[in-house]
Amino acid sequence: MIKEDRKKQDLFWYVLVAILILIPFIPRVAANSFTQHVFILILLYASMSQAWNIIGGYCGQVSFGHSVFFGIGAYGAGMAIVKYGIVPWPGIVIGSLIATVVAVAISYPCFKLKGHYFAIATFAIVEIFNRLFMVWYWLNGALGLDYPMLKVGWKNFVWYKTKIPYYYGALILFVIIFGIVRFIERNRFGYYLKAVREDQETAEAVGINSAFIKLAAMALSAFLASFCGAFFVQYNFRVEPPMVMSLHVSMLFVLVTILGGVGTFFGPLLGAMILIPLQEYTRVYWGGLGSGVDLILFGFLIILIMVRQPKGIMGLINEFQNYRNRKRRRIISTEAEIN
Amino acid sequence: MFFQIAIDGLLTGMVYALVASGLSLIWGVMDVLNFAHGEFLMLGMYVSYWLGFLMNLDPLISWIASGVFCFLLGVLTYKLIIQHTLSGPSLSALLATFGLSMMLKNIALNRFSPNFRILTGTLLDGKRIFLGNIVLPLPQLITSIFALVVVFIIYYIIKRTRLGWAIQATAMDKSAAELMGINTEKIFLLVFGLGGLCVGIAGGLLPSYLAVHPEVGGLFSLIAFVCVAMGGFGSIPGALLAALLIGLVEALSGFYIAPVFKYVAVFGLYLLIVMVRPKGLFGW
Amino acid sequence: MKYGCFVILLFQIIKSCINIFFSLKELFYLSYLILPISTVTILNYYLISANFKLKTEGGVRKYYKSFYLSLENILIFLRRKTEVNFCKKISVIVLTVLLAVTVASGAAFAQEKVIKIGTLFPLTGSVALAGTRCKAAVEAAVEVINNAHPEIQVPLAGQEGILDGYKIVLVHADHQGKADIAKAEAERLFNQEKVYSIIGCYNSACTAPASLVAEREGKIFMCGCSSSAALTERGLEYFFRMAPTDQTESLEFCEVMEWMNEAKGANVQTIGIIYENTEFGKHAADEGKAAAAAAGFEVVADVPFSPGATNMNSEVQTLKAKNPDVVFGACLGGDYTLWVRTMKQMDWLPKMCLNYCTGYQDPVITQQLGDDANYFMGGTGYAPEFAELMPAVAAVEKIYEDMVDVPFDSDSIQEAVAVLILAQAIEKAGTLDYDAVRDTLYANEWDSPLSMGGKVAFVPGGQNSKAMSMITQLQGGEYKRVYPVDLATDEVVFPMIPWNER
Amino acid sequence: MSEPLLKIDNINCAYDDIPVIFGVSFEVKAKELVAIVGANGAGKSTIMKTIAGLLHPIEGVIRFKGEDISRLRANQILRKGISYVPEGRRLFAKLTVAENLELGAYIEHDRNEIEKRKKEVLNLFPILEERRRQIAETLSGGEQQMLAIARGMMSDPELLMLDELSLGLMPSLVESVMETIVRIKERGTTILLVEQKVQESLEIADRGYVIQTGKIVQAGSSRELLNSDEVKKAYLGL
Amino acid sequence: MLEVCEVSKKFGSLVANNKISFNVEEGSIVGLIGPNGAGKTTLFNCITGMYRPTSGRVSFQGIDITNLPPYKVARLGAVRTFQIVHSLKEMSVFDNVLIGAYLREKNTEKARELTEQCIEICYLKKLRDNRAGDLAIGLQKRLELARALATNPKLLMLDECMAGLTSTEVNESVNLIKSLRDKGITFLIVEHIMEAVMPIADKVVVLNGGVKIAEDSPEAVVQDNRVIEAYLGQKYGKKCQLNSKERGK
Repeated sequence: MIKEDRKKQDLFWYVLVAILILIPFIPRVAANSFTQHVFILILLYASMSQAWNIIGGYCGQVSFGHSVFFGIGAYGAGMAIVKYGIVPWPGIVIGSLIATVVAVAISYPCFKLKGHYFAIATFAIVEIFNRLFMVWYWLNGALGLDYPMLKVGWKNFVWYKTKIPYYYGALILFVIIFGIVRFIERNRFGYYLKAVREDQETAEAVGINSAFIKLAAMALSAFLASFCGAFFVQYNFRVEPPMVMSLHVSMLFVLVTILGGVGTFFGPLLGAMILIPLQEYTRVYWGGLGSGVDLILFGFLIILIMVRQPKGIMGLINEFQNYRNRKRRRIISTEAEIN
Repeated sequence: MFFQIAIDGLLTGMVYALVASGLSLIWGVMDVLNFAHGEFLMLGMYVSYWLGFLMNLDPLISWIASGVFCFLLGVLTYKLIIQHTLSGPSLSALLATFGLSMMLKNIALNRFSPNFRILTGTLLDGKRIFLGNIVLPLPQLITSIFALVVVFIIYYIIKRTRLGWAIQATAMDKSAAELMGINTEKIFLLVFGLGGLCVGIAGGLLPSYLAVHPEVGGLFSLIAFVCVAMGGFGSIPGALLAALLIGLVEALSGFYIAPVFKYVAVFGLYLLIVMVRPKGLFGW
Repeated sequence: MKYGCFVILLFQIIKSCINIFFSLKELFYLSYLILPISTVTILNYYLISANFKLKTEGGVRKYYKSFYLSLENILIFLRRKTEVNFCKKISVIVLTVLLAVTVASGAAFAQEKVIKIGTLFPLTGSVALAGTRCKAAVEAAVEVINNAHPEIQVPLAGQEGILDGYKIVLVHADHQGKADIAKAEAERLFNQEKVYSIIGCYNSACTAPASLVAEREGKIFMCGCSSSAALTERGLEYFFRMAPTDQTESLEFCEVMEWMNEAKGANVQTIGIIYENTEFGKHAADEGKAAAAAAGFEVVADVPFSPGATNMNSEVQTLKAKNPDVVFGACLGGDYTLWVRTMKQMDWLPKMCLNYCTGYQDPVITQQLGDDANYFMGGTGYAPEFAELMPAVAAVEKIYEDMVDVPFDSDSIQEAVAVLILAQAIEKAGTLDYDAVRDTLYANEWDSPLSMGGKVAFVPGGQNSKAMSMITQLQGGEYKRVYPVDLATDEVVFPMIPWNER
Repeated sequence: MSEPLLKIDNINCAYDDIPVIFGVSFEVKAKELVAIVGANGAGKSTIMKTIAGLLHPIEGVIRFKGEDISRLRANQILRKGISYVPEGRRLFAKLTVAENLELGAYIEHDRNEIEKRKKEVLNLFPILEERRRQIAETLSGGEQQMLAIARGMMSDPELLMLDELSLGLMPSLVESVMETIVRIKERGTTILLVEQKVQESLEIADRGYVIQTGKIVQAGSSRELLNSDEVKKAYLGL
Repeated sequence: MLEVCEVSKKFGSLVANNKISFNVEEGSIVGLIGPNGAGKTTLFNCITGMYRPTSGRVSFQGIDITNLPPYKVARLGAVRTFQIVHSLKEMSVFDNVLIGAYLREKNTEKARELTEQCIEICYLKKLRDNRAGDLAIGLQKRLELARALATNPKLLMLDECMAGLTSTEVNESVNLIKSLRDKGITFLIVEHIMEAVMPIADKVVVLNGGVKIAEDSPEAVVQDNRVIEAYLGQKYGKKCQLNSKERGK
């Protein structure tokens, strides 16, 4: 039965990717750059949250520090283009490697901490990095790095008039990250992550090197996160610490995942599908009025969803499945009684 | 100079302590990170400001009103939001309070406009005490004394009264506490209210020297988080000590290293401390 | 019947999915969309007593009205019993999803002769105050252009609209002080709302990516008061900025110091700079340092601080310890008052204090700080006390004051200038063609009674070469002009009067 | 025959929609010691939790002294005079012994009454008297169990429900715990006991119920049960 | 197979284990008994590497494991269960066991097969898709056993895995342990239930107050006065003696 379920879920995943590839061909979307923008953000935040999900969801280490890795990736691309005037790719690679090293270096001591202590420690790390980057002269400090006008194309990964290539770029990112997580989830590493999340002592007792598993998860997560950061800066032509490396940015990744369902494969996607359009469209409709009506609404809707569905969207779906199963089970139990 | 700076730091630390002790209480008992804590502070400050502005009440009196207001706000928050999220994973309460903080911040923006406001001509306005070389600004001094008293009262309630034991019991084992006849719902409600009360009192006193605007709570709540974690969750004396330490480090590093690094030093201090004591200064 | 509600919702989902791709508008009128909105609205209205209520803008009122009308529908929806809890839950999710997927339709305007102009300001977030004022300034200017105001001595005020009856319609957007949002909103304004041009963005950090969007679209971006000098050094063709830059102001500050040394024997040598550690503050400080170095002054204290500070003790202590003669300040809003008050507590003042266009020139600062605000100086592009220099402003200011209850400050007035100049250029070019309007903008020197000096002209890159500001000093709660000498009304008070002698 | 103290009528219970208890009815008379025995996962603790108000039955009625208590919350039920000593002790680990006892009498507000009860209870458990100031988690397993019972006694209940007292205790301690239960019963408190140690618990009980997969399969006096073949085979391993 | 040599563990001033030494021979079942707080669990933690002993040495199959972290000990083949159940609550029974199986089988399909076997051995087949946290405590203990088995251990250390079982269930478990022993797994068992330990143990080690007070065959241990006084109690001691005599006959 499990195998059947797995196949069904995978089928769903393939269909989803196929649909996403086709989306820009829908005339309505193709004509509307804002809709494209929303789709790009959905894919980007879904990928980013999935990267967070590896460590925060599957491994259970709630980190508010992922904007640091996001930011380092962004700065990698930004520095390559603005300071060195070359294509962003070497910067992205170097950035992601640095992000991985930084992730391992800061989380090695932090993993001694448990629960909220770890969360607050990552808070502190974001704030420290934010403030350091704000005054780091080499990185232009608070001034940020502004992209000059570049030649359009995949070489620079920059487009000005169209967003379709960005969409496919985000889609590639999405497929890669979700694919990696799918692969992990099905294999030994994924199960080990879950074991560490549920109970570290037990994990150690059955021969899992929990410290290594956590570090590996963090490194992978940071590595993937930095790619998302690089994409983000390529998309926005500007990088500055508050934009990529603040608590607010970190919170968004966490929020998306919680909303969708922590530690589930489709959770980040569902969360991004709800939260990002919510954020963008409330702003579009009511942002112009000023006086924060859009953010009041945004906050209110977040509260509403959480109060009604504390377990996230995946919780709702599980509930629905249980509801169906229960019916089935009820039939089984009555049969048993007759026998 | 050193003493002047140290004293400034300690005075700031007291205010942090007051804000943090409320948070610590909520966190310790319910395991809920209240992201809207800074916004409670902001609303408390507005209450005090408006009372001062419209009715000429001095912050020295209107802290009562803002305390009560934030108490009710806390109670309402629990009733309408937190209560429902407790059935989910602990992160969902965090998400809900994040939404709440966004909402409160922007309601304030909407209603009161983004203007920054400060009370002038209050009793303590600009008054200072000179101790030799050292200047003690009276508003800060009074606020710190208040902070100490309130923190002490809360600590006394928790440690020495039956109600306090009931709160501790609820924190340790909710269903066992219920079996003792403790109405844990009421305790939660009360704890959230008390958390609001602490921060409301702080908010009531602050407008005498700090400008009120919708964004004022942000940094305060961040520092309060660090205070609570540094002191050890649920430990009021821990939060007090941590807050004083943070105030001191903030002031000294701001002066002797560079002002821009003062929060780097504060957060670095936190990391350093939890590396040595993974459960905070007074953690279990 | 149990699933009735569910089925209906399902139907609505399908319907809305179709709607997304085909016809979008009626989605917006789906009654239950209003549920969360009206809840917030009601909450909003009753939460805090109307005493504190500021003047609500007309637009918001209109929205409120439509919400109440649909209230009845919502009640009917709410009364429908959902027997399965699950259905209730899903309905909430569906509500939010529907809200989320509703695609912007853009208000259609019945008038044909309309020029849409987008405004892009930080209406929320930490600099919301300035953003709100800038937005109101733009609205005031548009009011002047659209309707006949013969009493106002401003170009285009006498006639209705431009280009024989074209009216300007504003589309407002909020970038929350974040660069990525500014870029996204600029794109939306151009592509979705089809605005002709954008006025914005206050924060230089947001102006940079947003103006790039305009440049690529080949559309005009008018910038009022973003002060980063780098903006006009990028060689953009469709970018115009009205206000003087930090660079201009820094040079002016040094000029004042030199003048003081010569004329008054002030003997100021050392400079301390205190600034918020953001794009704006950092930029101002960099320019200040460069100008000071060029003029031969020594910068002894360089004090950045985190905006939204809880206290500024160590910042002021650092200044006090270094004891510079002059302090350059770049602190916004609440930070400015905190800074002044902390200086008072620490019982320290420099001999002279010069501020960039910041908290210093906020019209309410004297209310907030009382006497403590006095004797500070700063660059000012406009203050109500300049009435005799700029007689035409008062009438426009009245319209503006009706909206935000304060007079113009030197930032917001530049945004009004931006709209007026753009409208004048369109009028003069006689066409809406972007290149023609751009060329016209470059080719002429514009009359601008709202600018100090009364003229606006652009140099390549888009900087207004006629932009100027004056050095003022707050004395007795009023901005007194003290420099340049030929326009000065009052003597500068030097050094600043110590706290205990006030 | 008078009304039984506790009467449970055909209750069904479920954890998160998974049914656990199917139509269980039984009763406890005043001053009786009743044992409920059964295998692991049979639903014994669920019944206890339901009576104590931590869970609510889906169907059925629980009557205490003739009053329906099936919808009350745990703290209200305690006020009616039912005290539940939960499985796994559930002490307040960071509080002292005295504070734990104090909390046991939380519903009582009269200071003298509390002191009186404390004295009584400490008489019953002299070992706790020595350790009044000690933090609960530093007590040994047996002492903790004593404290848990003592805490349950502090509210002066008419009905004391004890759940899995012997779990994880060494044999000699099991013995002394059982003796304590007998002593409490002699004071006049009605006791409802849930145990895995079938032999030991039935030896001290007046009556017993055997529960299997959520249903009562056998009832009777403890002697009858001890001698019944089914019980012997299923639970005593004989 | 397992040599515990003069192991001491101190927590501050509290001495939890004081110079305890004993050996576990390959293929035997060793019972470890003693009053609550005698230091049995602490000793377990020292052996498996959860704690680092203050002094002394532990070796397993000739390898010094005193300072190895727990996961390395487990990889060597010495696997434990916990007194307080540590099941992975949010995961299904199957996944719980699968985690153990992955230790020896990197290949997912093979690991799944191994898991199925272990589940069947421990009578958990019916519950394989249930959430582990939903199971009753006794079943969770059995689940822990299954998970430990799936790691294909050489030495299995069970910490009170039969607490809360009725006598009949205890008998079942005892039979299970016996059959596993016959397959070549060595056992070290902490247990309060004498019915479980006495019939199967080849050797019983008795701890009291952190000190080893007896190490002998079960029959001999129940005769020991010190053991009766410290642990079994008079009544129970007699019963055990009777039981063992019966068995002797």
